[in-house]
Amino acid sequence: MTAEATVGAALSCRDIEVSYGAFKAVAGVTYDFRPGRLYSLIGPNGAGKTTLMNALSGGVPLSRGQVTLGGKDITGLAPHARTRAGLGRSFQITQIFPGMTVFENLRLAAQAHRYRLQPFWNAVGGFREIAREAERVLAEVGLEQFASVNAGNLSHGDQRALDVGLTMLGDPGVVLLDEPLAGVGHGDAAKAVALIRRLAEGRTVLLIEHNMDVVMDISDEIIVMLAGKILAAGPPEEIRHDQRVRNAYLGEDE
Amino acid sequence: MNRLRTTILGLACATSFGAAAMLPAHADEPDAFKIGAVISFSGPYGIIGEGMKRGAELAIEHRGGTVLGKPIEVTWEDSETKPQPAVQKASRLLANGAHMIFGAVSSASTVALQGLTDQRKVPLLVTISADDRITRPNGSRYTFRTSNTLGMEMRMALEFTKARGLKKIYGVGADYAVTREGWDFYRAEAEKMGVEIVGIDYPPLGNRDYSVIIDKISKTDAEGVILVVTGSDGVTFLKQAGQAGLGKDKLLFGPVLQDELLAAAVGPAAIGANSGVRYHFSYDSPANRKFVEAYRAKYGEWPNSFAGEAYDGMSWFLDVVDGTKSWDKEKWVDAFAGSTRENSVEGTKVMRACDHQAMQVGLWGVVEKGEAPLPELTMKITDVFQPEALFPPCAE
Amino acid sequence: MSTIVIGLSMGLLLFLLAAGLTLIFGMLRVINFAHGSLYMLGAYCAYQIVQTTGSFWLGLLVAPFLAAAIGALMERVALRPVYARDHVYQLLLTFGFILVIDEAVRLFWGLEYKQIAPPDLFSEPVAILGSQVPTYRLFIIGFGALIAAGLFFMLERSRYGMVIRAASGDPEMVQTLGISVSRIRTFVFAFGSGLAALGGVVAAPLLPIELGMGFSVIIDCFIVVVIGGLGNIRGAVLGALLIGMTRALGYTYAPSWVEFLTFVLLIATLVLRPEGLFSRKGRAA
Amino acid sequence: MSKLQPYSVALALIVTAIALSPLVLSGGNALNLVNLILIWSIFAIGYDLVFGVAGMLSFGHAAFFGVGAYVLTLLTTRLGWDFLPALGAAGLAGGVLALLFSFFAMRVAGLFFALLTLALAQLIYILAGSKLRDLTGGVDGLSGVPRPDLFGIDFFSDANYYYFLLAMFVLAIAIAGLLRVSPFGQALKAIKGNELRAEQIGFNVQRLRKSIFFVSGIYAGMSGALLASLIFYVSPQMLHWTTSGDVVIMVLLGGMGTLFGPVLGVALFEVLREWLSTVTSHWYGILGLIFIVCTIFMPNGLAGIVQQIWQRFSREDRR
Repeated sequence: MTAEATVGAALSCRDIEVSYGAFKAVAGVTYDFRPGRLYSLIGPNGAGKTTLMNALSGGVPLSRGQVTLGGKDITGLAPHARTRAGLGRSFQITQIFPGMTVFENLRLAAQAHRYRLQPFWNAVGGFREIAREAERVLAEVGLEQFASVNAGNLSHGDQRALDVGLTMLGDPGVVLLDEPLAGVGHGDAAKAVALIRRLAEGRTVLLIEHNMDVVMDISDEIIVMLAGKILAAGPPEEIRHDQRVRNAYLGEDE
Repeated sequence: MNRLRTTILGLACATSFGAAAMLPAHADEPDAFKIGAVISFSGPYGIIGEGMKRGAELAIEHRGGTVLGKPIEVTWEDSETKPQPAVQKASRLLANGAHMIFGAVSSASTVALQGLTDQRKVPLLVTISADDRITRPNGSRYTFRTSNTLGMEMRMALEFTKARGLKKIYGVGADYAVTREGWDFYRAEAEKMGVEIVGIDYPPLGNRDYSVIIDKISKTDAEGVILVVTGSDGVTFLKQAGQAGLGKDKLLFGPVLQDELLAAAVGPAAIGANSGVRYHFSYDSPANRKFVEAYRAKYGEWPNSFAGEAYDGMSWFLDVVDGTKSWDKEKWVDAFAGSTRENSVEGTKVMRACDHQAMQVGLWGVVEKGEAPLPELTMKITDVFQPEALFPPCAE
Repeated sequence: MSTIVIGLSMGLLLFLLAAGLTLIFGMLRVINFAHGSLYMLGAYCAYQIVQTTGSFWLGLLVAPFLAAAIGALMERVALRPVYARDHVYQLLLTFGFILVIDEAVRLFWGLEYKQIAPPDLFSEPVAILGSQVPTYRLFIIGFGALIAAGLFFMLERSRYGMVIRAASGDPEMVQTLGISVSRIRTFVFAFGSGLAALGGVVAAPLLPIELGMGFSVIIDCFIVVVIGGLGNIRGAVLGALLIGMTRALGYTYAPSWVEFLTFVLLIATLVLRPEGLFSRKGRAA
Repeated sequence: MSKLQPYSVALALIVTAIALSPLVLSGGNALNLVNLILIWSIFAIGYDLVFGVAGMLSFGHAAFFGVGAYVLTLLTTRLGWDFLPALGAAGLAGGVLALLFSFFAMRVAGLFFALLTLALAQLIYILAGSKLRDLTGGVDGLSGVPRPDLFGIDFFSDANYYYFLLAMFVLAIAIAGLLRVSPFGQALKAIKGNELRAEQIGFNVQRLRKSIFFVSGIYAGMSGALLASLIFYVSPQMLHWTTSGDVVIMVLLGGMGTLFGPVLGVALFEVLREWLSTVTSHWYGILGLIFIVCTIFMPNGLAGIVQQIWQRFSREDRR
């Protein structure tokens, strides 16, 4: 891979490092995520998957390296600025606004995305455009019937859906999903996967997932991380037969 | 809307308008002489409030509880030793028809009250706050003070320095506008008399540790240490000075450093401290003897300076009001402005017309061990300075 | 030289005042504004004991236990129902305590100033390097160091101290280990209140015992606790000494700037190292 | 709460009854008390924007309150400004000082934020009491604070001044009410609910907090100026941390996070302080007991109680 970001990469990182004192959680990762493709990030616990995602989303400061989004250097940007630049993110633990209704949750995301200076001269109901956007995503994630229900009272699955909805609402070009299927029972797994597919249409997606069947099924490319570095990357078929990956998972020495 | 909610709405409106019926009748000739007293019963000066109340009540009792033929009604309000509540409560008393305001204690509260009483044109009787600004030449028309001023007490300290022939003085003053001005005056006058000022320190108000300053002073050859500090700061200094033995070879004195109350707070270390005294029960005058006897009979203890000054000021003012035979406050003010009190508890007091400050003698004493029935630590009056030496002519 | 001795005595007295708060604030995350009132209560109790028994030492021993009992009562009755809620509710409760304790003291002892003389053993000053140092100050230095060492070993080295620190770090975990966290909390609050009273007794011979004395102490205690680091006895000692020395030097050279200086120190610490200048690892609340 | 909660109609009515009571209860007593309640309510409403809506426990609002009072006093008595421009400047001074505080204080959170704001305010208290003596009159403060002189009305009479304060109070409640339901207010509520997610969906959390702190500083500065002009006096006591403590107590007693709650809290606090001190000289301790009882048994303050009563009354039509 060339040193500069490949032209047209949706999101790319150059030699990024995240270290806590001497321990390097992410020890030099360079990778380009090309637009419209769905990447899965897999690897044993402690491989640095979530730290990498946090580094990309701005949640964690980089010790070294550079992150560019659509050719724009976002290494120094705070998370809220990265979201406005088109990088959506949802978390391993569902993060929603419990004290407000589902509709109000989505309207908040629309409001955050649309206005640089939050309007204070009129009641929020008076701003039709953010209400329309919220209604659009409400349908997309299939929560119409819960519109005026308090988000805190939703089932776990619906809360996950709302979480994804909040991420989608900013219409991000690149979406980072941290274990979207965590805690989702087998029954709803199919529904959740369908939701991810719908979210991924026309967008670049990077998700962390432990469920190998789902990973093999929906991923365009799989990236395997071990001890803070990329061990291997490629289409699902290639990764399935890659000896290094089997060793990493089954624990023989390299 | 359903039936229940309308009843609640109706209820809320009814309470706010139903009360309209209670309009009190407004009398023209007042049926009582109302005194609004705003003094501190809580906070640091809480102890002063009690003394003032007893003195004032005794003054009212001694005139049969009436003035201008009408009964006297006193409302006691707690100023919490803070200007804000003092003014809030005074404006309430004025709204309820107070004919005069008696108070406050701390100079800050009194200055605040002046703003209100001047605006409302109601007399303010001050019998304890000592800040000179309260009675400035042609200052506040409605304020009268019958007690000492800080300026007068600084002059007493000067007279004491001269009387004892002290040549080297170290000064300690609270970092506070009034005390700094007092010190500047003392320093200028003392240096004119050939006194050498060895050093000066301004610790913050409410300071809790004077050991560094005490140590500094003990290393100088100062003969006297003048302490221009307020109540509890003076106590803290004297206690800590006692433990360092500062008082053994240096004379500790101050304009308003000690009285029976503060000496009790210092303990044995207070003995030998010299101070100006605002009022003392041992002062030999017929009016004072009568007052002290009545006070001890009623309360079973010696009157402190707050009680004495309150008694003196209140009786003087009420006598003046009675003399005018009128309910017109302006007449009271004019009558009081030029009046002389022959039989005050401290001999003769003359109310100066130009600044409404009562010229009076200045008492000075030293703390010593008292035999029963005197308190354990009591002030012995050693000097009585004449008003002429203590009050500069009004033109100043 | 004498400035150092005075700085030491100021520092260790400050430590004695703040030790209780370091415990309560550090371990229970409660900003205890009533700490000053407990300090005052200790002084008044000691006065009463000295008045009736004539012995300063008895006052020094008994007053802290009285305050500890009152602290335990306050914690059990008022603080316990409020722990689950936002910490501002605990803070407001302590405001209520201030008013109640002040009123109780006013009712019981009235408005006059009270006073305790230092024990006869320490009534005469002693000459050290050319200055008359009150022996009571030396007692404060010794006694303060003793208490600091005792607290340090109790908290940092003893088994019970470990349990207390664990309970402050992760109450749920300690509860699951079968240790009653609520009893620990009552003990810590009572112990903190006792220390506040102890500070009151030790400071009493230096100051007039009056109703407002508690108020002037609260801010100083917060400064020591913040600079020293939450619940960190070693930090509290070093913090108190730092402030004691700053004040001693301040009073020597620029007395009117002393208070200003102390606050600048507090603000700098809060902004640069909220977890305290002397705490080992980052333990911001 | 985008749509108006039914019970807040009751709250609004109680507040209106309090605010309009001097019109019906004649005699200075009610007037004097209500003037105080109106002023402290403006301070409490402004404070609740930070405390209740944005969830930040600030312990330094006394600084903005006191500085506002000093700015009005100095501008009018020494520079001869008219009252209204000086009042505006007082509010602005409070806001700018609040912004300055927020740059320092928002580097930390929770208890440390409270302590840092406390320390910053105490710094200003000490300066006002000593170093800035010739500006602030030191510990004795400044008297002779004027009142407005508009259209020839003599505002020195408390009755007329009541109308001026009522107007300011209505303005304060209207603006606060609007802010709370506006997108700006919703964003703040989101930050209080889940700061991590709010930052992540694109809200600039720090800037939003600083701006509400600025608004709250304006409220504090103006209410400080109004109090100084009500009592013709300003002193460092208004900058003291106990004033910050008072406003926290008032908002908590009334019901934090609600528009009308703080006003009830102010009314309860002032009536208690005024009435209790005439009834018994031990009012101090009783006030303390009441705080303790209210804090334990009334977590949502008076507003919470009104809500419970309302729900019990209108049980049958609850959705």
